[in-house]
Amino acid sequence: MKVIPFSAQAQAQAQARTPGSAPSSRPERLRRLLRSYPPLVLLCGLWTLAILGVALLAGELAPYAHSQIDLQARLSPPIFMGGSASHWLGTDELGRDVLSRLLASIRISLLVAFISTILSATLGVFLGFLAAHFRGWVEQLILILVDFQASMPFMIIALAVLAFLGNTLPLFIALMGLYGWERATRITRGLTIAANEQGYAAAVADIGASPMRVYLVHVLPNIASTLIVSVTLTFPEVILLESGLSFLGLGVQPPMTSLGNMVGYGREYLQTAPWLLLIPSAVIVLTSFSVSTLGDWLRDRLDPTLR
Amino acid sequence: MNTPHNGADALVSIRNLRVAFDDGKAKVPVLHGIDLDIDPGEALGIVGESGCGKSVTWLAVLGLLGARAQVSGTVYLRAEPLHTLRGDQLAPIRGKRIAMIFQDPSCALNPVQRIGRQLTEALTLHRALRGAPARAEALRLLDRVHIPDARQRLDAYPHELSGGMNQRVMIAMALAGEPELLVADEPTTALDTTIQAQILALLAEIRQDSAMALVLISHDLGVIADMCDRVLVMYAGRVVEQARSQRLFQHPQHPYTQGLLGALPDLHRAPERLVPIAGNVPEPAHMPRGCSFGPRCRQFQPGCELHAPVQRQIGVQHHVACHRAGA
Amino acid sequence: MSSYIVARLLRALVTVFLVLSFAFVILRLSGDPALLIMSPDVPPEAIEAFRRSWGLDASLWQQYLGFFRNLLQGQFGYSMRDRSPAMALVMQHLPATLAITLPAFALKLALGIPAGMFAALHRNSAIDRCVMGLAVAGHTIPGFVLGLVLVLVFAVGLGWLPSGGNAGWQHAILPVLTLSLGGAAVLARFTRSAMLEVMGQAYIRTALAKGLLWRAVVLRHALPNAAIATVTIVGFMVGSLVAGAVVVESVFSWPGVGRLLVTAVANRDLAVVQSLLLLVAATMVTANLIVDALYGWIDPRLRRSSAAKA
Amino acid sequence: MSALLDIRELSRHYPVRNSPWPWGKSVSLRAVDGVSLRLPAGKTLGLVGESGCGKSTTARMVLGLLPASGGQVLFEGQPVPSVRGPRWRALRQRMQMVYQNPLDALDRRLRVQDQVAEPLTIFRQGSMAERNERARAMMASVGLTPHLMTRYPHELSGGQRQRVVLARALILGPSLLVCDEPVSALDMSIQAQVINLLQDIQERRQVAYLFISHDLKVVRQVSHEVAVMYLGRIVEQGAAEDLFRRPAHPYTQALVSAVPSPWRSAGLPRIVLQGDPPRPGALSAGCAFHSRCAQAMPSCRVVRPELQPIAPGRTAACHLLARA
Amino acid sequence: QTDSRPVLRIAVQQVTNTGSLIPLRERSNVGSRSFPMIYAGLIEIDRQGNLSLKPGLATSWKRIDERTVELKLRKGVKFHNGDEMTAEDVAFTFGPEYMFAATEPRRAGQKAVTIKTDASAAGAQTAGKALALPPEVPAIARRLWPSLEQVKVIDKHTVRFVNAVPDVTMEGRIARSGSEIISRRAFLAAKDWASWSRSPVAAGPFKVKELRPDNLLVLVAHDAYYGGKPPVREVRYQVVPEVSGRVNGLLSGEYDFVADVPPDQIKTIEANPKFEVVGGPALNHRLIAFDKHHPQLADPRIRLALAHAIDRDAIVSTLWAARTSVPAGLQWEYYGPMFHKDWSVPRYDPQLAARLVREAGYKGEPIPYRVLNNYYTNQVQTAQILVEMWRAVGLNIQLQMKENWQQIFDQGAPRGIRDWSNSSPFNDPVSSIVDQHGANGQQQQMGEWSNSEFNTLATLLENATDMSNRSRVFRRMLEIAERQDPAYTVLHRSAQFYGKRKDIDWKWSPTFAMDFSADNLRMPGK
Ligand SMILES: Nc1ncnc2c1ncn2[C@@H]1O[C@H](COP(=O)(O)OP(=O)(O)OP(=O)(O)O)[C@@H](O)[C@H]1O
Ligand SMILES: Nc1ncnc2c1ncn2[C@@H]1O[C@H](COP(=O)(O)OP(=O)(O)OP(=O)(O)O)[C@@H](O)[C@H]1O
Ligand SMILES: [Mg+2]
Ligand SMILES: [Mg+2]
Repeated sequence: MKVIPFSAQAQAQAQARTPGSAPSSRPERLRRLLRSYPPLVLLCGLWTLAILGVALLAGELAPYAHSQIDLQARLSPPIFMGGSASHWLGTDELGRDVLSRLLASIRISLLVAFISTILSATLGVFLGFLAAHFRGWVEQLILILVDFQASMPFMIIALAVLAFLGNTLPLFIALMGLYGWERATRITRGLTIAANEQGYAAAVADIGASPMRVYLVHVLPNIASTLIVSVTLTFPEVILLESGLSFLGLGVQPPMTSLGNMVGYGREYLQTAPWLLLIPSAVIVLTSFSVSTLGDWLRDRLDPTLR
Repeated sequence: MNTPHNGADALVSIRNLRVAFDDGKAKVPVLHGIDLDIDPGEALGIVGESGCGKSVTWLAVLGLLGARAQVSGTVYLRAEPLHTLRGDQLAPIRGKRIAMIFQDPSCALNPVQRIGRQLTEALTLHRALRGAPARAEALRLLDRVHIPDARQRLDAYPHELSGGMNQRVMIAMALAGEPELLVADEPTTALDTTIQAQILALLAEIRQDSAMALVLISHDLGVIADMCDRVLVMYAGRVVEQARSQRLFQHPQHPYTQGLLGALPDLHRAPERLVPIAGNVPEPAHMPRGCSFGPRCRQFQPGCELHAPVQRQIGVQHHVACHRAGA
Repeated sequence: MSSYIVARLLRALVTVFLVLSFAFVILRLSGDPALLIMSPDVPPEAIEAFRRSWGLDASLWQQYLGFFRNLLQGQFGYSMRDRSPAMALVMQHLPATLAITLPAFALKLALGIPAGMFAALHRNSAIDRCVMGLAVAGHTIPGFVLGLVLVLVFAVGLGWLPSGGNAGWQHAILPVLTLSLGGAAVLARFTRSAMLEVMGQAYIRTALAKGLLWRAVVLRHALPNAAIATVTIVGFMVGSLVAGAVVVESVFSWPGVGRLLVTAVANRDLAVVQSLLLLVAATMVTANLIVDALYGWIDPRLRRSSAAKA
Repeated sequence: MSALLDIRELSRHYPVRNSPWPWGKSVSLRAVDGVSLRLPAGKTLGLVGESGCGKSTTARMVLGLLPASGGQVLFEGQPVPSVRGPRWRALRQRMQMVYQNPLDALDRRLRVQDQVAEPLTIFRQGSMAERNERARAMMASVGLTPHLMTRYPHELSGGQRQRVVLARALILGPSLLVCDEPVSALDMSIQAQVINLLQDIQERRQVAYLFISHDLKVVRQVSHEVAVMYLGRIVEQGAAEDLFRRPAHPYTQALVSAVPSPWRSAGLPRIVLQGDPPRPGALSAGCAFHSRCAQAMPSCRVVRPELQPIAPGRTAACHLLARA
Repeated sequence: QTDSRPVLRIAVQQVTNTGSLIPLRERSNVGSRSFPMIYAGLIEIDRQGNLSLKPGLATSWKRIDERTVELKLRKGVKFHNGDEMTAEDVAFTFGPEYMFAATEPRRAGQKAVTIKTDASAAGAQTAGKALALPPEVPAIARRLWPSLEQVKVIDKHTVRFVNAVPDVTMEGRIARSGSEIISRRAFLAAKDWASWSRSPVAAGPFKVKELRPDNLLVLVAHDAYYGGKPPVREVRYQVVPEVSGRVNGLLSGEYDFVADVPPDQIKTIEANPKFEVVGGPALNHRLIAFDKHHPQLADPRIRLALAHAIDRDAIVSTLWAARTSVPAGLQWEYYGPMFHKDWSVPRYDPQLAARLVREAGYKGEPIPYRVLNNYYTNQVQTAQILVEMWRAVGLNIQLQMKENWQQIFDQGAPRGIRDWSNSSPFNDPVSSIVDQHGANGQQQQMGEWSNSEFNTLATLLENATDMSNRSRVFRRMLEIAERQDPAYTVLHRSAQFYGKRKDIDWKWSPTFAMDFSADNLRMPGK
């Protein structure tokens, strides 16, 4: 059996080592930086920023007006499929510039998706907290609402809004804010009941903190990880749902355009003009992917025990 | 009994065990080269300040530290190298040859499985028992750790048992594999003295019956004194002193050991103000140069900060890592 | 015991009642079935006659009371479209839907949960990124795009599978695939998140220390503890077994309940919509009741907590 | 002298279900059963006993964190409310708690400094800067060095965490502090530091402590009075020194005899109790300890002994002693 | 002996909107596709030819007077159930039990007002052993035959259609859909109307085997069909709601035919040499209807400007791949003597349109344009093009997407423009301009438009028998409705396209019918 002399070697090593943690070398630092900010996360961050930039500057960036029709140039392919440079991403079935439409769509879809995702998450979390805090009949009532929302086809809810309130963009965003809250509520309720059983929340409440403070400052960050998953799932769902609802006469309507709309009208051209469907789909997938990746990364960052 | 440091026929022999954790910003060394040997059937006590690496040492031996820990050094179990084994290769060792009882029993048991199932799982694994025989054996183990009403407890969930009972279930589970070495990490902290006494008596009994070696980690010097043949004192990731227990408690040599014993309150003397060791435990990331106890040491003298002291033998089976001790 | 069951039943009943009432009011006020079912080119007097014959000219209130009175007598009414009994119509379509949603449901579980576990176990590795990337993509790609692409590849391109219709199990393969990929992705993401929470717990280390192999630890100890979040999501999926396949049904011309629902809503064919909603709500409510009961079964601690709060 | 804290016949029952099904019938578990205690200002009352005997439950009821099933808690002569209204909130500034498990009681996603300052934030005391200043000062006075203040709980050692919880409890300057196992996770040296700190604060500010611990040596070190609990009831009470020197109740005797010490005088026999305490839900009449008591008599099985004076300043609940 | 004839598989968007196979209830183009294969009429239209009338179940017909037509029935015609058709069946088909219930014909001197039906009366009339008709059926039937007094049985093979008022369109009406003959015995034996409506018994080339609404219609050959044994054993109409589903199904060989192919898919199908797309303009015009009560549209100049601003040829040549055409206003060539060759839709003239807009004093006030989501092929695209064209002449038209027809007609908010299409079910202007824009037509009933001179002329057109007089009246009506006080403007002819296997010999028909009878279908091989 191999016996290592105890003293000498250990001593030598102990001395060779500068006290405390060794100051990291350059590649070491780079490695750490890449660990905290993996390239994928950086890429996703960049993409999200780019998309947000596009959303802000859509008007300035677009080479054409998004509704400008050129029937003679309809369905011309994008430049990478052999099209001309006058329409980089080609044109649609009315000869409108796909790039310009894409820019306008990004602006409107992100507006809708971001705001309504936030609305739905807020509503869901709030109701989840309420249920977990009061239990009893309040909880039962909220669970009834959850089941109600889950069983009611969203089409009918949309019809309700359409029938009674009409269709304006703010109203539509509010309606989409009703999408997916039930999932957030159920998750929040479950996790909060569990959290309430744990010491930290009870401890702060016992110090005299208001329930508001307990839930927002302490419980919320602790249940955020699963919520983030739920919210990042809602995000693309809202974008796609919008396209479905625009067929009901709700939401973004021609001549205005949205990613969902482009995908919806592009589906019949999958074989003849695939770019009409694939380009907006790619934007949706990439953006959702970025948002989800950032969400997961944020989730890990929020958890100091995982760092 | 052989002397430490030759490790020739030791049951477990650890050499220069180092562990560092990567916290994402920097590598924080936690163990700075632990050497220790345990003979078959021996009871070794480990004491030391909280956070000095007592638990980490044994988690490292069993490969349970997770991906962010960087472990180096050698570990031999009866001359078999364990440090070369990775992941699942260690599984046949764990529980079967070296079993461990964790610090907090109520967190360490799976909350959603019945006690009986968790016990029989270990029995199936190590003794190939299944079905009714496994259940009978589980029952016997529970009886062995003096759990009253054992038959019913088999179907209980951990949260339905008191802390003391969970502690005993953990012990029963550790005993299921009939291990050669049992590492008990603070097995009695959460218990009152009467139950503590029961459990210690139980451990002693099992050692007698099966010649199992025991590593007992505890803050309670009384418990250590009661149970162990030999005591190891750790400070900041190093072993600073080891001796037979009587000798250690009577003639502590390292200033840290002396400080520990001096800080002990006494039940039978009129209370006086306690005397803690001055200063604070160094952070693992900012270890002082040289002797890590230096800044808190009453006997500090120039030279102590130059290099870390190595262990030297200063008496029969008594080793100290201090520049001044025995001088 | 009886009070427990009565309370749950009451909740279920109230939910179903709310669903039906809401749908009733909305369907009645948002469109005229006469105009929608008959083509708009039909003469007004025909529309008028249609309305009268279905009692659509009565006050909303009377219609509402009448609807529930009939319901209480077990009458679900008739489709205004083809005058067939509404519930029978729904039941006719149900097998087709279940024929794809049930296998898809199983596939979702079989794909999603292992994928999530796998990603969690290799957290932050390339494998994790790949699985999660696929999951996000799987969930984000619209169902009809996925369906169309599958058809183009497997039906038009390779000619291995039919492009639509339901005449045998081969026809179900592509719809089931389309349906399950998205759901599997959702499950994978939730499972990964829950597994990550669990893998750090002390009892995982205990299980390893026992000598269990890594795989056994994951399957026997981590998974059941991570099941709460997953079960919640699965509960919602059960609810969508009935009417959750609208897109897939139309892409693959699958004559199921989802399409029936869309047509019925578009036509404001009340009795059919209500029969369907009754079914959907009953499934959803039952699923959530089961999920609630499962919570206690999965995690015995939750039994105590509900008792302590009672 | 009127007591700062006066606990009268306090009890707490939990309904527990015997069957695994949510609709199973529940029985009542008497976690605390008629406990009466008095604690003068500036003094320490030690509370010891078996794990699970109701110490923590008592502590929570004392602070009004848990409604009592019976009895009353008077703080400065006023009943302590358990309804979380304005008066309850106002009382938080006078009475605080140090939790048994510090890791549990700290939010793992907040820096410890913010957690120490949190009571100030909650009661809107001072500006942001002032609060941080006071938190810093408080942490320094419990021996936490500045570099620890911006850390997260899991980045601290057990002893440091314990002191964070202590600092948080002390920052509002309470006059009653309930300490639930404040030192059990600490090594001897740090344990000594914390005990010294508590004693210093008591001297300076006249804080009263209700001190719960399994470590009798520590209890002896800090307490003026000690009460011994067994299964929800007080079985013995008296001045610390006296009680530990001459434990009267058989349970106390077992407790004291079992204290391990590195320097044990070999003569004292250790009483190792047999068996486990009965299940709290299934208590029979009679003395709760009889099943484990070496000296149990037939009457112990039937009649429950009441707490009675046995010597000046000492009470105990045992038939053996009552007869003596 | 097994039938070796092949099965024809057809993918369609829908087989019947109302779940029934009764022409009197299902009034959609969708129904017109398959109904002619189930039913046979007394007089048929030369569907694949010049749309002229030709003998059907009646071998000949002649006018007795302005109000009466006599028909000689074909002998030996077998219904699907094997019964022989007689004059009794014809009379029954046009009787109260199957068609009219208690409704009364409009008699001479009565004005063309909305004809009310009374549901309870309809029920009472048919009570007894006959089936209760859904009340909308008699209402529709009366629309088809507003003044039919009775069908008289002269002998077993002779019937007389007697009208209450003079009507030159009687032959056309006999030929139109809705006038098909059913078996009296089978109808009376049916369990209820609903089950009858799913498996009617008539005398067409195919009989109904199975109807699963929204999914499948299976017809089997009626070998005793008077026009000859159908060349296929079975026709399966599979509902495939998605365009891409139909196209892909055709390409992957699952269907022999697909219907409802939008023009942009033609390329996709024809990229494969085994398939081709046939079809073209149908008997239907796409048009834009105006609500003249809208404050801006009240001025006819604005409506005319709207009409002149549309570049119809651009739409036809791009969106429709030039496979349809712009008609000469709301009329069809098959009107024969009533057709005005020299008439045309307002020409594309943006300058003129802009001038009209200016003259009308229009200040850019928004005018709503309510649109359904592709209820008509290319509807949304066309609407967007139109809005741009109108913008170019200074008109601010606001597109509003709607979910259903009620929302289109909703009077709650100001109405402006909407999409519509008009068919011509028989060869006379009465079938379109009167039926749809006259006093009883949808546009006036919905309160969008009316014009007293136009209404007077409409009555005249219905009752007059002198063809040259009628022609003049029609011309004047066109002038009013398309130029002077525009009620609508015609965009283009609707087009129908079918994808099919090239090796199948088959001709499409502008009538929407897909004719699979022996005359028109030859399967390859064998
Ligand atoms: N997973 C980990 N990641 C980072 N640091 C760790 C981890 N586990 C332990 N440590 C650090 O390693 C050091 C030693 O921990 P260990 O658990 O061995 O202490 P201990 O001696 O058992 O103390 P105690 O008496 O409190 O149980 C501590 O400073 C601790 O903060
Ligand atoms: N929410 C609850 N529901 C049911 N039983 C409970 C609940 N909380 C505590 N108990 C029971 O009450 C009894 C007293 O618990 P308590 O926490 O007060 O014990 P303790 O004396 O503090 O024990 P330890 O020394 O282990 O901390 C125990 O038997 C416990 O199981
Ligand atoms: Mg430890
Ligand atoms: Mg406690």
